[in-house]
Amino acid sequence: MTEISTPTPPARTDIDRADERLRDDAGVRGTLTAFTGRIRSGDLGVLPIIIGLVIIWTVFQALNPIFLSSANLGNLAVECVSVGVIALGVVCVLLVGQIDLSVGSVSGLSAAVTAVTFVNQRWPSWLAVLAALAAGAVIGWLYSQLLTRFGVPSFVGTLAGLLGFLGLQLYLLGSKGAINLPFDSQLVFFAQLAFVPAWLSYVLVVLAAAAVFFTGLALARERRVAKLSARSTSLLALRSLAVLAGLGFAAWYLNQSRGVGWMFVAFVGLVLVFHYLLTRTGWGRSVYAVGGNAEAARRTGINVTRVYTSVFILCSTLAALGGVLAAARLAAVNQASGAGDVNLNAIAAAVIGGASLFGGRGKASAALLGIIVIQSISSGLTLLNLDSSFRFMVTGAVLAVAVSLDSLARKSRATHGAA
Amino acid sequence: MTEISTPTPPARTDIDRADERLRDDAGVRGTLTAFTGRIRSGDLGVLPIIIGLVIIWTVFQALNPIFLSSANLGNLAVECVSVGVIALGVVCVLLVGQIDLSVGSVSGLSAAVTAVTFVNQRWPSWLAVLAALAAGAVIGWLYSQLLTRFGVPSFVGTLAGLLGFLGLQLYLLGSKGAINLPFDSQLVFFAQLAFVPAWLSYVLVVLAAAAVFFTGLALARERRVAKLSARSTSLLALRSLAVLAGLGFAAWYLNQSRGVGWMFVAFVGLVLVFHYLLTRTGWGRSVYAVGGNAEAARRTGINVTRVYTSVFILCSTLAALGGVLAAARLAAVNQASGAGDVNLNAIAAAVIGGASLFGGRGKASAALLGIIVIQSISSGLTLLNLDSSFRFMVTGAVLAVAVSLDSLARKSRATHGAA
Amino acid sequence: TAGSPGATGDAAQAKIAFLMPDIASTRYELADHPLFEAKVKQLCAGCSVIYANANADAAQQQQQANSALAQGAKVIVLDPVDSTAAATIVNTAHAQGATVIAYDRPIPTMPPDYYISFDNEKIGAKIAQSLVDHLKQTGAQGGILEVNGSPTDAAAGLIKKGIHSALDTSGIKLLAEFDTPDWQPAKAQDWVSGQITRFGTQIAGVVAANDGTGGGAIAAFKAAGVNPVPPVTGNDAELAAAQRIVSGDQYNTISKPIKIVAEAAADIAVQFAQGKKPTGATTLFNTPTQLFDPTVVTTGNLKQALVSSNELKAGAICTPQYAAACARAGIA
Amino acid sequence: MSSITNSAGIPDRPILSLAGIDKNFAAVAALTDVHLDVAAGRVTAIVGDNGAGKSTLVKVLSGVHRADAGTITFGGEQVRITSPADARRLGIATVFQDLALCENLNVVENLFLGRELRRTRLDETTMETRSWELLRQLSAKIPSVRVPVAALSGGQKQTVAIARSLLGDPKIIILDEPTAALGVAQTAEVLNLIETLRQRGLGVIMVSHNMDDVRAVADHIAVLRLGRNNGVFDAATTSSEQIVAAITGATDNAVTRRTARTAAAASTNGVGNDD
Amino acid sequence: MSSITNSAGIPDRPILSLAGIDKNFAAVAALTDVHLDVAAGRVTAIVGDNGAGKSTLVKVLSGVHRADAGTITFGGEQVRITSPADARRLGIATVFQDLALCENLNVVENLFLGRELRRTRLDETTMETRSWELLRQLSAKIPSVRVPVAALSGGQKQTVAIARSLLGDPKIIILDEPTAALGVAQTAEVLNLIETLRQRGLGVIMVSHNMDDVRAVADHIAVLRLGRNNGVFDAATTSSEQIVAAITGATDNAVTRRTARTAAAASTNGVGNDD
Ligand SMILES: Nc1ncnc2c1ncn2[C@@H]1O[C@H](COP(=O)(O)OP(=O)(O)OP(=O)(O)O)[C@@H](O)[C@H]1O
Ligand SMILES: Nc1ncnc2c1ncn2[C@@H]1O[C@H](COP(=O)(O)OP(=O)(O)OP(=O)(O)O)[C@@H](O)[C@H]1O
Ligand SMILES: [Mg+2]
Ligand SMILES: [Mg+2]
Repeated sequence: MTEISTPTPPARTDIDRADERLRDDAGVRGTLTAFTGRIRSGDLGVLPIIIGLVIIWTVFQALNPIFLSSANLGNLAVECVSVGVIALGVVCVLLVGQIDLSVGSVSGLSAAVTAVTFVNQRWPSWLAVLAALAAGAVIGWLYSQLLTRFGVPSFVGTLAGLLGFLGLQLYLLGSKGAINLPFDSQLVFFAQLAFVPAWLSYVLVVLAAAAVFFTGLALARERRVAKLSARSTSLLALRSLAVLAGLGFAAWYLNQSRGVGWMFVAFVGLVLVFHYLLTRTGWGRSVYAVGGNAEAARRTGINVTRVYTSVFILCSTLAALGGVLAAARLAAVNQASGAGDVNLNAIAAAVIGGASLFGGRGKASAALLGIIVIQSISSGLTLLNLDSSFRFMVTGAVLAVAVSLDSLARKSRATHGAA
Repeated sequence: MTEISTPTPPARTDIDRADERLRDDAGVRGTLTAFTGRIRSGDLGVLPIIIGLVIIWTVFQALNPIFLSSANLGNLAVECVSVGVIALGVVCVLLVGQIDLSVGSVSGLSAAVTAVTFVNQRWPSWLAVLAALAAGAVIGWLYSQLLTRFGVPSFVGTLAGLLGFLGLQLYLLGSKGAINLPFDSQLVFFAQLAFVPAWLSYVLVVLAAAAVFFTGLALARERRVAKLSARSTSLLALRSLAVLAGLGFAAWYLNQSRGVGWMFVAFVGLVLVFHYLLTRTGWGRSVYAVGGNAEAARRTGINVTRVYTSVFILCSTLAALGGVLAAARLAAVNQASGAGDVNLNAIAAAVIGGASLFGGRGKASAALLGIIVIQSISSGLTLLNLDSSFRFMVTGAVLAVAVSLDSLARKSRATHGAA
Repeated sequence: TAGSPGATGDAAQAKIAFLMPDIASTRYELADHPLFEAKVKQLCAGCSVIYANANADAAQQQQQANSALAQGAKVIVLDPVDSTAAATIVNTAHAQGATVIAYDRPIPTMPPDYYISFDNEKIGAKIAQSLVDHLKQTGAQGGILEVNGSPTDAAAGLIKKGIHSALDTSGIKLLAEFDTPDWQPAKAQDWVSGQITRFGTQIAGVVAANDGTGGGAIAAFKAAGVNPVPPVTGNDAELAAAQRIVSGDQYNTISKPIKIVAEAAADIAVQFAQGKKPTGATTLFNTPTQLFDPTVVTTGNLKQALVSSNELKAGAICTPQYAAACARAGIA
Repeated sequence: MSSITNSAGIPDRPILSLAGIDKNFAAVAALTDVHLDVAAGRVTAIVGDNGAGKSTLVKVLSGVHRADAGTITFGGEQVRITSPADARRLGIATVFQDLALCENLNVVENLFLGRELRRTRLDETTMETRSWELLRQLSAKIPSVRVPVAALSGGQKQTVAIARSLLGDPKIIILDEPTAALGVAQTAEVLNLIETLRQRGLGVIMVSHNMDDVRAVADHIAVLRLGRNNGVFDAATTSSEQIVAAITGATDNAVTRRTARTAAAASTNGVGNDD
Repeated sequence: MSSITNSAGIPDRPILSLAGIDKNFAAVAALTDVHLDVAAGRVTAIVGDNGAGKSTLVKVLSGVHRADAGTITFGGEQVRITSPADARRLGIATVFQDLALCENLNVVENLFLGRELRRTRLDETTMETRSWELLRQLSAKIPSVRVPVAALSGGQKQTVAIARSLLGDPKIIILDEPTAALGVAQTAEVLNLIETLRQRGLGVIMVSHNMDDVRAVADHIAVLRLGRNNGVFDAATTSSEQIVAAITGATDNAVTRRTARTAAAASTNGVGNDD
């Protein structure tokens, strides 16, 4: 190990690379060295979960060659969305060290609100969706009040909500029990049949790669001016080429059947927006701060109450959005909307994706990765003719194995002292 | 406030009361002063949750005079037991800062094991129950391995178990689907029809009060010898008289109908055993230490792995026991055993009773208090003819209000700086 | 040409999806699926069956249907979790040139190609009517408790509707009713326990919407020390329920001729797969329909309805525990 | 640069003044009837035994705890400080004894927490540059500002906490044992810094157990004992022994006994412990 | 009582000896090829700048971190210390810089954590009595031992951590900045304590930034700089200036500059800062 950091390092000029105890990580070669170093010390980021995914995909493909077919992956992508959107909200709540057990009920309630206003009251669809989102926002506000004003732990407060809003959903749906959303409505079309045209998908891929390259370039230039270390242009080009190739291949493959669903594209867009909010704004910073150490955050003058409030409102609103999307995809709302394992899947997706239940750790992308893992297992098992009993057992086993991989990596990082 | 702690306090001799900044809390009067002081500073212990209970009980009694009838309270007590036992295990897991989402599945699986071995394989009932408990223990051991060896967060590990063991339960019940436990078996008799004879219940009450008095007395003597402050004998007598009166009245009232179920007595006994284990043994101490700061516990040389292992084994075994008791009470095992809200109710009972999801805080009695709150709400609503929708809404609302009370008190304590 | 859809070789290799709604009732996995698959294999050796169970989740059922279509299923036999939401599945399947057979529950808003069932509403009506008749016959005093299925289960709603249709006109008082969350027997037990303290001896009988909740109701009476237990109904003809009926703890259950219906469904499905267009006996909800009648089972007809029809084995019912009762009921 | 020049230029009227502060924790009376005056351009040291209530007083001032009784006057007006945000609005910046850093955030994030540059699109580059400037000024030996604070050594964390209090534009800086974990060089820099702050006319409150540091920079020394005032001393005219006596409540204390003993040992055995 | 009497009676062979210790955290090399010898009946001080790697070295010794390379010899045999339990078995007791107390447990519970008396039916009375004895010995000003440690002041917590290391029967005691948060009286008592431990023949490692404390009790002073050894000095024959120079890596450093400046200011303005 000592050969990497030599006692007399080469001359360095960057302010942030001046300490002589640091290994030299600049340039393409340095990046590679740093990367192997990180692997050795167990700091792998999303790598293990992606390896877990690859293993899940390989095994299922071996068991049933339809699994990796373009059509099935296309379905998989769209089926991720509604719970994925909910999981995104759950990530935010977990980040501040709280939990929301009621996302399932809230999604069901918001679906009911949409259906009742849109179908029964004949409101325009945008207004119906807005009403549902507003209901979600109000619910989130209520939770935040319970937490900040009365000090009710969010576990209990949202448990009460879980029951209460399920009741409200049943009440709204009333004696009918189920309401169909018309197939010819925009909402249902968007969720079931709207696919990105092939040419547009390639345009989007190129735009994404370009964006990666140019924002990286701008940042590197800014940092170089400030005499800070910066990624080299060749590295940036390499990275954006990788993005281009990866996304391009994915788009091409999915375009072999019906293409990429707009709903999935919208979901990825939402994840990016939240990534931005969480990493590049003062609000996001305060979210992490409150989750890491609420008392320390309070002492720096952060309005902790406001942070909790915003996060709970966001989470419930996203849950409502997820509920609306689920309803649109199903083209129906019933008493079971949002019931069953929506709750658990949404929270599990966030946790599997790497959000910590103890707050302060996790990323927006956790929702995306986590839900893809869960949906892949579910979709893969659907392709095998298994009895329910085996289906449950296999799901449990696959989940345990997939997450063990990820966790082993994290654990090795912990024993290397980088908690 | 200053009049309580005078600058020149009376002469003190006890080692632990020597600091002049301390208020004088000795004797009956001092205890009262200390008590009002604690109320003012918001440190109320179980008081708020008991006030919450009283309010719930009053309201339901006003709505339906059968609620507080001896027969209904007798039912209520017995209905608490199976989920209460599970909640006791959940308290332990929460104390070390972990969670077990699979207690419902494990209870269902253990019920299935009991039924299959007892009814189909014709094992003696004690052996069948033992097999079920053993299955629980093995499951707990598995979870602890996932956590300590692979570093899988217990949320995900037990989520995998939740699914896997549900599958195993379905598989075991197999072609039968549902299995009756014979009504004339000891197991079912114990859970359904075994009541403490009236005379014995009074004997037990007197024994309990005497035990409270004499252990208190022995401790006080020991402390006085060691020159530490001790409770006065009159205070101890007062306390044990209160126990005598309280328990005596409860026993008398329940004896107006069928009396106190043995199952409930056994549950309370189990809670006391766990109270002892958690507060008076080195193991219990290490449980709190690991929950409070696992790294600090590790640094003192505590075998953290072993603590996790023991706790997970205990929790799953108790879940198995709870499943057996639920099966015995229903006199049947089916695919729905352990499903539904068993999980959530068990965890919620622990949290409502005051166990913290972040570890290190909570008592064995949390399970008892929490499950009584939950069962009271459910039983009270049973007596009202409500639509499902309203039933859910009212449950949620009552839960929120009852816990708000408790939390408000805790919160006031926090603002007084005694976190 | 090889591989092109519609070739005759394709019909002989057809894939048929069999999508069941939940595991709350044991029958789908234990009876419907194996019976259906066996019959399909018998009729068309090269055909294969894609089986999935949606675990009471309409969205999951939709995913399963999509997956079946992605695997190239020509025919989907669908027992919808939610009759309303199943419209999407019919829609999607038709768009991809597949046929849909509604099984067990109808799909009124988007007619499928065929409907084959016994009717849940009728089940409710029949068990309730059987109890009412029994109470009138024995001259029992008091009212009835109604234990319904899950409030979030559409099938439970149909049964509930049927029960009310029989009870509301019977003149017997409905003391209280309860929607059992998730069909949980333990919840039913807790609720009935409460009603026993509330109404005491006024309870003349209990209509329970399935055997599990019925068993819960019986356990509640036993635990309350009520003897004899008032008549309690059930539904599904589970083994455990048959045993309780034999021992006199449960009053009735209902036997759905699953074998007949499953095999009929297999027959129709294979016909569709081979490009035929079978016609129904009647038309319901604009769908060609074939309906079968469920039979109420009590001690009186248990042997004939369950044992003789091979639905349950006498040996399975008559474990040593129930041997004496079996002898009394005349089952070997 | 000397302390006289600047302290002479600024009138000695208190900008912050506490009177009759009480604070109880359950059965413990942490502060009883405490008074304190802080003047602009002056360094007020608070000293006292462990558990004397120094940090509690600091927390009352910075809005972390609310006093049970007593008044706070700031700039001549009576104010209520009910939250850290209040204190921040008044221009009171605090370095807490337990540092109060978010261990999951990195150094830059902690430094600018709650006062990020360009809050809707964070200006990370400028923040990083300014962080390096600040840390260099304090002689901090931090290899990278992009590691979570959890990975820093005790002294590095303390430097971060001190650096944070300098951002913003405080009128009063409260330092609760700021040099406890610092190395010799860093301590020297912090003492220099305190003198610079005094010269700029800020009011500085410093809590410390180190008599050398206290006497090096303090103008006044307020002693707390068991939660009560035990005298305010003029740093220039009071000896360390007097202050230690006020802290411990006795002229015969552990410190004097130890000094006497080691002196006696040295006189019988020579000066160093030459083994 | 003097240091000479006892140190003369015990041979100066190291009971603990580290050689070639490396420890990396991700991109930072915290320790590189570090050597250290600890003798029984001797106090070895480890000094160094912030982030020099002192605490990392302590953690390697106490089994908290595993070294990436290097050997540890204890009592003449090479040993592997892979967990704190291993260290405890060897008789190494440590006071960590971050104290490592369980804040939710009270003082008695923390003191006896992992070594409770009568583990199946805890002997709370004896434990409480012994706790008071220990704390009194350290002059701790703790009003009640039955409050959670979270409610203690910084110095009170540190006293508890020190007291804990004395329970059990250690052969080597490692103190990582033990007096950082302590009051003057408590510091004096801890220094006395260290001398007593030395006299009893224990090996003591003390990490500290306070040159006075180090020179008061240490026999040898090992300097770490940027994760490497930077010399071992004999405490009796080395001046503070020499050590500070070794710590900072230069004879012209913040400390000397500050001293020069204040001296200059004092000579132009009189001795005290008389305002
Ligand atoms: N949150 C709290 N809850 C209960 N008691 C507390 C709390 N905070 C402080 N105390 C008590 O108040 C007293 C004063 O504590 P404080 O932290 O102010 O002492 P300090 O003077 O800063 O001591 P040190 O020099 O050790 O930092 C102590 O006895 C302590 O136990
Ligand atoms: N867990 C960790 N992860 C990553 N880096 C760490 C970790 N612990 C320490 N370091 C780094 O190792 C270096 C040495 O830290 P260490 O705590 O040993 O310093 P120290 O000499 O004790 O300093 P101080 O005097 O401030 O306590 C520091 O640069 C620190 O950032
Ligand atoms: Mg302090
Ligand atoms: Mg250190």
